[in-house]
Amino acid sequence: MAFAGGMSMDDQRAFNALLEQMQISDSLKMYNRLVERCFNDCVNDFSSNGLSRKENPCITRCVEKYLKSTQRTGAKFSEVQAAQQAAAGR
Amino acid sequence: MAFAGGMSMDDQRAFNALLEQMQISDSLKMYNRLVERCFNDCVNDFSSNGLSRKENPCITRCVEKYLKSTQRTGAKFSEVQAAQQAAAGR
Amino acid sequence: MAFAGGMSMDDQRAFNALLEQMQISDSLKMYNRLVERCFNDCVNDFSSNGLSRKENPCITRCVEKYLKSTQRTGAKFSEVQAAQQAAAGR
Amino acid sequence: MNRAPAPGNMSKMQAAQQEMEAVSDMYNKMVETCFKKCVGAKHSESDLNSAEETCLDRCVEKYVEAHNKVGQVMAGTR
Amino acid sequence: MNRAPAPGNMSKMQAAQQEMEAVSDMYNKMVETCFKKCVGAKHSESDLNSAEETCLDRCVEKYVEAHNKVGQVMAGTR
Amino acid sequence: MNRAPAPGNMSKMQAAQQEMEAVSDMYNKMVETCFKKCVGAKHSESDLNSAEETCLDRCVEKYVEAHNKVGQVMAGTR
Repeated sequence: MAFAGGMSMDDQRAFNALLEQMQISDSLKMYNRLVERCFNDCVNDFSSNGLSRKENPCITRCVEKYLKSTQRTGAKFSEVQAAQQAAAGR
Repeated sequence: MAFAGGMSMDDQRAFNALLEQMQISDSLKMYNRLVERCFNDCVNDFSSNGLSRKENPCITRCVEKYLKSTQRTGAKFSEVQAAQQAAAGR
Repeated sequence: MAFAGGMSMDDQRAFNALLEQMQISDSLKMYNRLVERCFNDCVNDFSSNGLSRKENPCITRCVEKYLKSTQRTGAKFSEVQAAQQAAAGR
Repeated sequence: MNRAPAPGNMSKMQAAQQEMEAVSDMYNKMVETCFKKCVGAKHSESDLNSAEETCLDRCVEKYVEAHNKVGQVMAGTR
Repeated sequence: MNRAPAPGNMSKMQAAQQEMEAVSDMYNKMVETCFKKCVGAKHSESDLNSAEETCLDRCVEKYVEAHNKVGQVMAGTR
Repeated sequence: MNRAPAPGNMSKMQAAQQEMEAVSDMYNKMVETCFKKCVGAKHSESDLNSAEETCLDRCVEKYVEAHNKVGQVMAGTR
């Protein structure tokens, strides 16, 4: 990305630190959203303690499907962005 | 607003910079929420590529309606706030 | 919590200030979520001005129930966390 | 010669920032909620009709009323 | 004489802040989710009944269990 | 001898940060939206089938198209 263009070395270093922090914070939030979604989709029975024999594998499948879905979505998004930038001529 | 009362000149300047940054960040998030809402309401068919002839004008109308709605809501909110502050006697 | 381990006095002080700020910001957001939820659940009629005689007590009950619910959830969460840390042997 | 803001001012700025963020968060939730309750998801028109406009105005009034009421209930002064 | 925190400490504080924010974000999502699943949207009472209380307790336990399980699946150790 | 970044650079960094946060916020909303529209809530399989994959690809394309379109409408250049 062209974000960091025209910065001094010191600023670039600070910018990279910021970038890293944002990525960690982003992935922690993604983890929490993933838990929320799979819990919501898979767990609806509170008549007994602990995840049931139906809920447990549902969560596993949900997580795996979600991760594959994010991967595919991310790859496609990069592709579309690259095509846009090529079309814009830079 | 009475927020910045009792600050030094330096602090007021820093506060104004902060205020400006918050407004930019707020309007970028508003833009993203608008896209999410209008996409959700207007796009439900993934049997072909690109926005369809039905989806395209739906998004236009959705955006225009949403912007008018935010304007009206904002104006009314200011009115209600002003009435409250007048009633509180300041 | 073991978060602040290994910090200098200065850093601990800065950390506590940060902690306090996060708690204030968290409770303000909680307040807003509570308003949003109880408004959503209780207010659905816009044929006249002002909260109706049905909506008003509904909001009161909703708030009271939500607060009791957060209390219970928080207490249980602490219990579960403590059990986990005991099981992990620290 | 410390040029950093005095602690009192610092916290004044932080308090102001937090108040603004809280108002902005409340406002954004209100806009979303009232749009959903009053306008819906159809979008066959690009203008608000007068029923939607009246609904939005009342929704804002009621939302602020509810916001104040929640504070009263939380303070135990209902 | 640099009075700023050493880089190591700085990142320790940032890591602590991020961990706290993550726990708080998780906790808030859990509160919302369990309220929706166990209490619903009726509000005809201002007290939790005992069925709702039991449901909330189990919901918290299951949520934490699910949280841990997601980590295991992501680490490929299911 | 002021070692703080010059105002111009400072705002360059802040602008970069805000642009990144906006892209990340948009991306996260897109991932959630397309997952809900294309994959649903059943989870009887742990693999995406080919219909879901095609749907996700088209959803991303349409989402970016919608994102651009919203900007055009807001700029009054529809």
